Order: sequence, then C-alpha cells, then structure tokens
Amino acid sequence: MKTDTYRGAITRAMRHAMEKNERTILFGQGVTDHVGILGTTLNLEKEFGSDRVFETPLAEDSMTGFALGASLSGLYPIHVHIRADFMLLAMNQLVNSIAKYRYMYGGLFATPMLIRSIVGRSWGQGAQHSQSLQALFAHIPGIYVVMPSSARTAYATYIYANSACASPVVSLEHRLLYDYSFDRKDDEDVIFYPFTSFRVRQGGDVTIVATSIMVEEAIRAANYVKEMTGLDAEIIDLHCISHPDENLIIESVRKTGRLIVADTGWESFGVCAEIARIIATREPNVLRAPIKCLSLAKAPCPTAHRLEHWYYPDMANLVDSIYSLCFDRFDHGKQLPSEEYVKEVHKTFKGPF
Amino acid sequence: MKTDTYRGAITRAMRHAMEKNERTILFGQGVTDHVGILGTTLNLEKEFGSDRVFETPLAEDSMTGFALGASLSGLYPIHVHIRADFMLLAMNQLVNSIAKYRYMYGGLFATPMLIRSIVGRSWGQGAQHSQSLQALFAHIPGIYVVMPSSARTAYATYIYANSACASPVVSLEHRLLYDYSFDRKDDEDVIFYPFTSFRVRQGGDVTIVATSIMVEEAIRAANYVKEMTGLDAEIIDLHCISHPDENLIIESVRKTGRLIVADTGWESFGVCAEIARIIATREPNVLRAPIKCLSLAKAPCPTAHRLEHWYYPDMANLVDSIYSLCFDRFDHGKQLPSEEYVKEVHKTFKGPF
Amino acid sequence: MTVSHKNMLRDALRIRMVEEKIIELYPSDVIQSPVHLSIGQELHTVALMSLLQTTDRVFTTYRSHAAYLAKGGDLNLMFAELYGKQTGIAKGKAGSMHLCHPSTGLMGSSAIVGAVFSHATGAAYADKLKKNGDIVLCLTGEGATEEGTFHECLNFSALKQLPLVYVIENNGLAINIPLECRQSYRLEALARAYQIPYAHIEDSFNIDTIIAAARPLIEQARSASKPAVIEIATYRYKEHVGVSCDHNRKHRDASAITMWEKRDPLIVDRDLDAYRDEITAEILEAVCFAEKSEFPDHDELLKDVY
Amino acid sequence: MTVSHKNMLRDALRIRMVEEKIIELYPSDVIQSPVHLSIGQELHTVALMSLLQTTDRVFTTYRSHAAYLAKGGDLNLMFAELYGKQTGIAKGKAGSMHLCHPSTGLMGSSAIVGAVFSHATGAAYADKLKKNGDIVLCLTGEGATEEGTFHECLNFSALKQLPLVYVIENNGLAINIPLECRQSYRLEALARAYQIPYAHIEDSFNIDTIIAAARPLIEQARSASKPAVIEIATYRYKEHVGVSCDHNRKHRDASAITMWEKRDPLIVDRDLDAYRDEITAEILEAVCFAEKSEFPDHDELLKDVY
Ligand SMILES: Cc1ncc(C[n+]2csc(CCOP(=O)(O)OP(=O)(O)O)c2C)c(N)n1
Ligand SMILES: Cc1ncc(C[n+]2csc(CCOP(=O)(O)OP(=O)(O)O)c2C)c(N)n1
Ligand SMILES: [Mg+2]
Ligand SMILES: [Mg+2]
Repeated sequence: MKTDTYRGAITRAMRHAMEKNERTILFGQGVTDHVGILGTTLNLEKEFGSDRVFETPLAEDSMTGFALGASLSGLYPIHVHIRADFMLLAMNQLVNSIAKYRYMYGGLFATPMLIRSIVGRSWGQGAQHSQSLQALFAHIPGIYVVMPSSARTAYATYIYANSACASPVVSLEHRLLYDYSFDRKDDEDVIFYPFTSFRVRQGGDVTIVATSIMVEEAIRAANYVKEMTGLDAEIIDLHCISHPDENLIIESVRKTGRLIVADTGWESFGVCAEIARIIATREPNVLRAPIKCLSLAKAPCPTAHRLEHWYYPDMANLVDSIYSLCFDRFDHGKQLPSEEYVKEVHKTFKGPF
Repeated sequence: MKTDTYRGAITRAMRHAMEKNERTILFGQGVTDHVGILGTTLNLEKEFGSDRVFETPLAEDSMTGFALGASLSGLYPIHVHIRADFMLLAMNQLVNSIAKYRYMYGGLFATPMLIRSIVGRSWGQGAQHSQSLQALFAHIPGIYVVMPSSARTAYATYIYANSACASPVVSLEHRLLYDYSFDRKDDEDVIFYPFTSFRVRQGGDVTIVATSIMVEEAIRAANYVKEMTGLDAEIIDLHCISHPDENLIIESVRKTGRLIVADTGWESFGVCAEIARIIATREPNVLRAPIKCLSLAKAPCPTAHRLEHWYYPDMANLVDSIYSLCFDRFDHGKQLPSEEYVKEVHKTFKGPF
Repeated sequence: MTVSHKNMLRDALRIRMVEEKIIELYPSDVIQSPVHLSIGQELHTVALMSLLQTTDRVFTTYRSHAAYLAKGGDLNLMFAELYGKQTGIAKGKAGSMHLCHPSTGLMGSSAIVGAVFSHATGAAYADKLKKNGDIVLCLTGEGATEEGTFHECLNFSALKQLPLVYVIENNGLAINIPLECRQSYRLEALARAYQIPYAHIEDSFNIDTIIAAARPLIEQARSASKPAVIEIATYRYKEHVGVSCDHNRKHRDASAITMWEKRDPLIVDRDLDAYRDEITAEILEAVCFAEKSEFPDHDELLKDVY
Repeated sequence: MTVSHKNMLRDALRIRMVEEKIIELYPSDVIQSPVHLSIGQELHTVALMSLLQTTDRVFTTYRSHAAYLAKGGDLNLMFAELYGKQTGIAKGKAGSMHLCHPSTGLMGSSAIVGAVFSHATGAAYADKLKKNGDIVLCLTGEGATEEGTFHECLNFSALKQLPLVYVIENNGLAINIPLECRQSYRLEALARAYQIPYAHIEDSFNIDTIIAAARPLIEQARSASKPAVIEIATYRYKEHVGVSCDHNRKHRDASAITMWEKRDPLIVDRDLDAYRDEITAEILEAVCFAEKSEFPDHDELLKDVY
C-alpha cells in the first residue's frame, strides 16, 4: 500500500487548490521562504506567481479581515499562521466579522476561506508558541473548525473546503504529525464530506474520542492494550470540532458504557466539556462510569522539558485510563508501556523549531 | 431593608477602589464622558484627577497590554469596555500575555487588574454588540472570570479584587441588570471571597445553575413554579465562571437528580458544556435525566426584535424546562407564565443603547 | 449650478429627510435598534459616491444610512430592514448598524470600529488581481484610525499599491470624546509616512471643492492602482447614537452647531424645497412597505449559519 | 579608548561568548527549546543599556539574551533557565524566549511579536504617575513595528508624553522575509507623524555614535518625560531561530556577512582577547551551576497559575 505523510498530503492539497481553482490566493508569514510552512507551500510562489502566493507583514488582525474582503470579492483565500497562538491577534476579525457575515446579512454573502494554523507543540515552545485553541474557535457559531489527524483527513478537508464549500474553515494542524506516514487509500482523491467525525477503530470495551495527534496516541494505546489484555477500544476521531457527529459518539458509548476524551487543549470549556455536554444533555445514562479526560495541565505551557513532559498527556496516560476505566479501579496493577515505547514518536523531534 | 441597584453597587465599588487604593487607575473609552459607563464612572475624573481616570484612544489590544505593564509596575488598573465584543480585539494581550505572565516567569511577577466589560444585550444590538463571551476567557488558565448577577456580588468582587487579590480578573456585567434593585444586606461592606459560586435559593426538586441575568430569571421562574405547583428549585449562581464551586453543584444535583443550566452565552464549548463536564467526569449517575441547557440560539444575534425574542432564553423557557424535567415529559401540560409577566423586566428597556 | 450639483443636493436632502423620518418614528418603537444618524454628513458622502461606478464597492460603519442611500441602496428594503421585517435587505438580521446593498456595491457596515479597513483592503486586492478597473472606497470616522488595523492596512495597501480610497470623516468626536483626548498624530503626516497620497477636504458643504480634491485621487486609484487617504472636516448634528441632540453636553461646544447650520445647503438653499414633496412621497411609500411587510418566521432564526 | 568603552566592548564580547557557548552546547540537547541568537547585535544593546539606571526597566522579545545580560541579568540563573532547571530565573518555565530579571529591570520578553510595546507603555505610564524619574526602554526588531499595536502605542505615548524609548533593531529580516516585502513606511516618517523624536543609528559598531544619538533622547525621556524612537541598522549573523548560519538561503545576501564581520569590533579588536579567559571561566561556572542544578519537581507544574 502506498503511504503518505501529513506534510505530503497538505502540500498536495495546497498545490491542488492553486491549480484547480484560479481564484485561490495563499498568503501568510513565511509562505514564500525556503522553509515554506514546514514544506507545505514550497515553490508555490514560483509556480503560481507572487500575486497569488505572497508574504504578509506582521498584521494578523488585518490580514484576516483582508481574507474576508477578498472572499467577498470572489477569491478563495488560504491564510496560514505558523502557530495557532498568533490567531489570538485575529480573534476580532474571525469572531466579529467572519463568523457573522453571512448570517448578519441574511445570507446575501458567501465567505469561503481556509485559515490554516499550526499547533506549535514540539519542543520547549513554552507558553506562547504551543497553544491548541480549538475551543475558542468552536464556541463561535458560523465557522467550521477542524483538526486533521491524518494525511487523508487533511487532504480531503482542504480539497473539499476549496472546491465544494462556501464556509469559513479554520484548521489546526499539529506540528508533530508532519512526519507521520499514513496508509494512502485508493479513493483518497475522491472528496468526502469532511465536516464530521470518523470512527477509526472498532471496539466494544471503551470509547475514546480523540482530536488531532491524540488520535494517533489513542490508536497506539488501543493496540497496546489489545495485545496485553484483549480489551478493545473504539476510537472516534472528532475531526470537525465545531460540528462533530454526535450520534456516532452516543452510539459508541451506548455500546461501551465507558468514555475517554483525549484532546490537545485544556479541559475546562474545551473539547472534554463539549463531549460531556453531548452525552449529558442527550443520554447521560449510557455512562457506566465517569468520563475520563486527558488534556493539558491547567496551566500555561512550561518551557522546561521536564515539566513539559508532565504537561502533555501521552499514550501511557491513555493506557492507564483505559485500564482504570475497564477494571473500574485506579490501581489496576496492569503494566504500562515503557517510557521508551511511549516516546517513540516524539523523541525523534529535534529543535530548534 | 435597604435596597441597592446593580449600577449603584458598581459605582460605589469604583469610588471605593479609587479612594482606598491610590495605585488604582481607571481607563477606557467613555469613562470620563457624561454617560460615564452607564453611570458607574461619573465624576471620578473630577474627583481623582485625569492622571488616574482617563479616556483612551480606540486601541483595545494595546490598552490591555498597557494594563499589564502598569500592573507590573505596581498600579492597579481597571480597564473598562462598554461592550464585551470589543474584548475580542484584546484577546492576544489577555491570553498570550496577561493570563501567562505570572506562571511563565515562575511566580516572579504579580499582575493584579480588573477588566470590566458589559454584555451589550438590550435591544436590537445585533451580532457585534451583544455577545456574552465568558467561555472564551474561562477556557484559558490564569485569569479569574466572573459574572456578577447582583449588586452584592458585583460590589464584593470588585472590592476584593482591588484590595485583596493579585490576579487578573475579567468581569462581564450585564446591561439589563443595571436598573435592578437588590436587597442590601448589612454585612455587604464586609468583603467575602468572591471567586466561587453561591447557592441563592434552596430547593429539592431540580437544580438550576445560572449565570448573570439568568440568575434573576431563574429566581422568578422558581417562585412562579413554586406558587403554581409547589415544586422547589435550588438555584446556584455560578458567578465565578472560571473557578466555580464544583462541590456545591454536585451536592445539589445529588439531592435533586435534575439539572438545568441557564447561561447568557452559547451552549457548545460554553458554560453548559463546562457544567456537564463537571458532572460527567465526577458523578454522572447523580443525573436522573438529561441536563437541560438554556442558552443562546446557535447563531449570531439577529437585530430584528422578533428574532431576538426567540434568540434569548427567558423565564418562560425556564419554567417550561422545570416542568418537563420534573414531570419527565416534554408535553407537561402545565401553564406557562403570560408573555406580559415574562417581559416585565426587559420590557422597560428603551433604546437607543 | 450644474444639473449634477442639483442632483447631488437633492440626493443629500433625501438622506436628510429619510433620517428626519427616522427621528419622527423612533419614539414609537417601530425601529427597535440603535440608530447612528448621518445628519450633517450627507452631502460629502453623496459627492464622493458620485465619483464611483456601480461596480466599485464601498465598506462603511454603523453610521451607514448615508452611504447606503448614496451608493444606490433601495429605500424600501432599508426601511423594512430598520423595522426588522423579512423583506428587509438582510431580513431584519442586520438592522440600522449593518446596512448593505451588494447589487449596487455597498458590501457591508461594521459596528466594530476599524474592522472595515481590512475588508476594503481585501476587496481592493481582488480588484487588482482581476484587473477589472474597479476600486474600493472605505468610509469611516476619524476615531477608527486610532485602531492598529489602520496602520496595518495603510502599510499593506501601499506595499501592494491597491486601488483603494480610505475616506475619513473627521467629525472630531468618537462617541462623546473629542479628538484631542485621543490622537497625537495628524492624518496627513501618517498617510505620507506610507507615501500614500492624501487630500484634505476643509469644506464638506462645497461640492466643487470636494470633487476637486477627491477626483484626482479616485482616478489615480482606478487608472494607476494607488491607494489614497481623503480626510473630510465634518460635523455630526445629532448625538452619537439615537435621535436627540447633545450639543450642550460635556465635551461638545454648544455654539458650533449654529455655525454649521448657517452654511448647510440642505438648510439654507431654499431651492431644494422643490424636491421635498416627491421625496416625502417616496419615503412614505417605503415606510408603508415596511409596515405592511411580515416579521421573519421562526425558521429564519437558524438560517444562514455555517 | 575610554574605560567605559572598554567595559562595553568587554560586556558585548561576554554576550557573544555566552551565545557561542550555547551554539556549542545546543547539539547535545541540554537546552531543549528554541534559541534566537543576538550575535551581531550585542554591542549596541550594551551601549544603550549603559545609558540606563538599574531602576529603569526594559521589555524585549524572544531574542532576549543580549538584553538580559546587558541589563545586568545573572549568568548562572540564565544558564539554569536554558537548561530547564529549578534554579533558573523562572524555574525553567520561561526558557530562552522569555528571559527576565526584575531585580535589575528586565521585566519580560515576549515571543509574541509586538506584544511588549504596550507593556512598556503601561510601565512608563506608572513612572510618569509616580514621578520617580525612571524611564522604560522597549527593544524589538523592525518587524514588530508592522503590528497595529505599534501605531496604537506611539499614539498613546505621544498623547500622554511618556518617558519611554522604543528601540528598533532593524536587521532587515523578520524570520526569513526581507523588509521590502513587508514595509512601505520609513520609521522616521512614522515617528514624526506623532511628533515623536527619532534618531537613526547607522553604525551599530560605533559606541560613540550610538551614545551620541541615544543619549539626548534618553535624557529627554527622563528629564522632560518624552517618548522617543531610536532605530538601529544592524545585522543578524545567525539564522532566525537556532544556532546555524543561513546566509546562502533565499532572501539573504550571502556576501553581506563578510562586510559586517570585517568591521565587527568583537572580531577585529584583538585587544579584547585579553578578556577571554576570565569570561570563559565565568561561563563555565554558569554552565556548571546549571548542570548541577535539579530539574523542577512535579508540583511546580501547577504552581503560580491564578
Ligand atoms: C472596536 C470598537 N471599539 C469601541 C467601539 C465603541 N464605539 C462605537 S462608535 C465609536 C466612536 C467611533 O468614532 P469615529 O470613528 O470617529 O466615528 P463617528 O461615530 O464619529 O462617525 C466607539 C468608540 C466599537 N464599536 N468598536
Ligand atoms: C504576533 C506574531 N506573529 C508572528 C510571529 C512569528 N515570528 C516570530 S519572530 C518573527 C519576526 C520578527 O521580526 P523582527 O521584529 O524584525 O525581529 P527579529 O527576529 O529580526 O529580531 C515572526 C514573524 C510571532 N512570534 N508573533
Ligand atoms: Mg468621529
Ligand atoms: Mg528584524
């Protein structure tokens, strides 16, 4: 089977957007340099001209409003932020203008656009270069918020957004996924509807709803647990954070009775809260035990590597949660994966970025 | 018993802050004009000088960072926004700087400050002048977020913030509460710890967790239902949105088995979600029925009065929810309060603001 | 006086009379939303828009009535919008603060001060890319220039040489706060720092000087794709929001209004009275259209949210 | 050469050698966070800080090593911070991008470009209010001036006449993007638009011209409470982030570095070699302090969150 990296899929989606839709413009700080947004925009300026692929000054708020103005005028803007933290400078335009334009004007306007940004987690990024702010965006009616967890979902979402949809889409890519390889399905170039959630693993013992890189961690944890104990976890990739497939989640928990939410952001008012809301307002009695949440420590991100290690939940925490849920006790006594095994992926990361 | 309006209490708190703490500075657009932030800053410039009470240019982002710099230098900044929507321009400074400063620097700095802003709901304010964005702020570790629902909680919170606490506090006042009168307790000037939640009504049949003006609506609904059916609702004023009293909520629902969350914001990733998280991650089996959420329609706020009426939940929706929860059916057949009765308060509101 | 001058004065008077109608209606609560009146600022808006083509686009603020009408917005749809009716231009969802009329080029009005600078910039970029010869005009108050986005947009539109004219209505007030409390810069020097051509219109009641100052910049925007800043000294007759006067309030000079009114052609030019009847009839028809229209249904509430 | 010149050159060399030590250590992963080196930009930082008093305060960016050391930051605490140790100035929570040293006046370094303009403005306002005779210095790159907050802060500090000096290190690059792709304004004209005094330092290797240009503005800030903008033409020897060179990358002129290096006193002034041994010893001691220190405990994770 062919494989594809996350980086590769996004790169192809960018080129496709430029080739197939001449209204597409691509801009942001760093889209034309030799790094090219982690490689995903390399050479595009040369291929498509500097009118369509261009640098911007440091001006996140205005360049977001710029995207809206361009979109209203028939262009398809792709605006890229090298880190999601910088989107905080653009909240006004995103929330007050973009999310409201179509509704506020009674449907007179369409505002298609894609805002890509990257969850900077990697390595000593500290409090201002690591945030995973999906909850802030998903709270606001009027925008689609996605977090592609794989090459396939990233590709399909971007193709769909650019060619078949009229809505503003905010996508948070994850820094650590860029080098991951994924199986490449034959139907990959067929666009599927991406503004929903996907079941990525079947199982009957526990449901894991995961976002972004936590989907990969969940798959690794589930495989490990399966091997060690035979327990089978069902995994749902939430993917569209703002418009998840609520039924898929409810049906899974109806079957398993146990739920873990594994997210890249903070717990309060975050994805964990939202999933809890879906269950508790629809069928709280599907839960045979309290929901377990794996998310960031309730603090800004510390730079020191030692603290950072505790700050982020990982596969071992997931395995631990599965055991304590399924054996209904905190001190389940089961063996956790070795530190080496857990770090397998992240360990390969090297700075400075 | 003496009474006090919300406006009156906030005005007294502002004067107190200026009098008792000479480090206090008060600034924002409109703090010195003849409207004086709905009356709460009137005359303060004259009394305390234009160095301590001053207008700012339209520059929300910078004036928020300015507050941080002033706070680091030993001042106590009170920054006022006439509408919470404008805080979206300040998200960068609030989230990237203010919420992180103390932690990021290992506790070397204290950053006391109060950011007051007003939920603009009143009357045809539309999509950009009405938002209740508490969830965006409360998601971020490092800030206290409060929504005073009464004269007493507003006063006590501001006094405490200014005199006894070193943290950044974001307060969302509600436009429609300004003219409400509240009983004034004798101990009112004694500062109590305000970064928590309060039980404002005892009852055994259903728990209502409410924020801001929805606390008033809940009290009215509970009294109505009590009179009509004898059912007794327990009401918790969430008050500190970012640091609620989880035990108070859990204990109440353990008793009543039924929970309504009544909030001024959107449901997804909002207060409703957060309360659901608290229950579902701790004791989901206290719920004898799904949680009911009363919140904004999942849309920007429409300007047309007719649509606005449907957009906001009101006391009648609360009564309806209590009935359908307590009688365990949607078509409970009970009589709802008359439209006249429901509108009693809001109807008195007249524009242009 | 030329025919076109007469037409402009007539159009300005029409805007004035529309807003006077709003003042008359307002106490009855048929318009249940804030209104920010343009009274005093109509004529220059009409004069500037006369230099635009229908395909040129305009972005403006909550103080949107004048721009809406001057850019050809439909009066029936406007009143229905103010009344919160389904037949309003935006089905009542926009209201007074957010008028728009895309078919004649009004692309939106924001109640967030400064927000439209960048919308206009993006639209102008599209024009430049499409080489369609259209330009964009962005009409805001002077207070808006205090927001950082103004700097960002001036920089970007100068960098990319966009066909975009920022028109700044300097009425000396942001809500109730005078300019001296807010600005340490002169707009001219600021524009020049980006090498953006600038024009100042001292007399906003003189069509000739308005046109003379604005035309070269607008033509240069169109033919040479260059941004420009035009500042207009103007005066707001009414309170910031609402239909009353506030001349004797703190921060305002009670005597200034007489000076303006004395020179205001819409007041002093008695020839214009000839237009009043037909304008009144048109306004009454629009009000009648609004009154007769239905309120939106419940399913409108969740329509058009992504 | 005066004693004070010697001292400044020595201090600049010390910063250079500290960063060279970081380059040497970096591949071993003892410093596990991004580093933005000041190499090439040290001397003017030292010279400017020499005009400040200890109670004057400084705000700067992620490129914080030079400002930290020049403002008197402790070297042991710095290395421990880079190593992520409990003994670091911020217990390892800040790291290279966020150095601070409040006791000698470095009040913070932000990795959000432009964020510190307003922090500095607020701090300067406090000085003015307290009439303590202190001033604030805000040190950023030229890219930061593109953010709208720069306009907002220039306006406000001119309006309130704050004792505040914005120092802009113009190295012509924001990450890898040259100035021409980003800026249509000249900083001098921009500052003048707010009537803020401006000085340009052409030769960042010449202590005399730096001091001559900066001293009057700094003294005026202190004695007359006036803001100022100082722009310095400078050059970043290393890549934006990380410890390598990137001169032959797109957007950079590979030959420029030789021109700079040829004039760089830290390279050409052989007299300075006399300081090397003692500086090396000091650095080794700091590294040793960092190495021997403990990592933070688990309970540090949730400490100091409000
Ligand atoms: C971002 C933002 N900040 C504050 C406000 C509140 N506000 C509404 S209008 C206004 C004054 C704007 O003045 P100006 O731009 O001169 O326009 P004018 O009303 O004079 O036409 C202010 C401060 C707002 N709507 N948006
Ligand atoms: C608000 C924001 N936008 C973008 C970035 C990404 N970024 C980091 S450094 C930098 C360049 C800044 O250039 P300049 O201000 O000239 O400083 P220099 O690195 O040259 O010292 C950019 C764009 C950021 N950190 N913050
Ligand atoms: Mg004005
Ligand atoms: Mg630079």
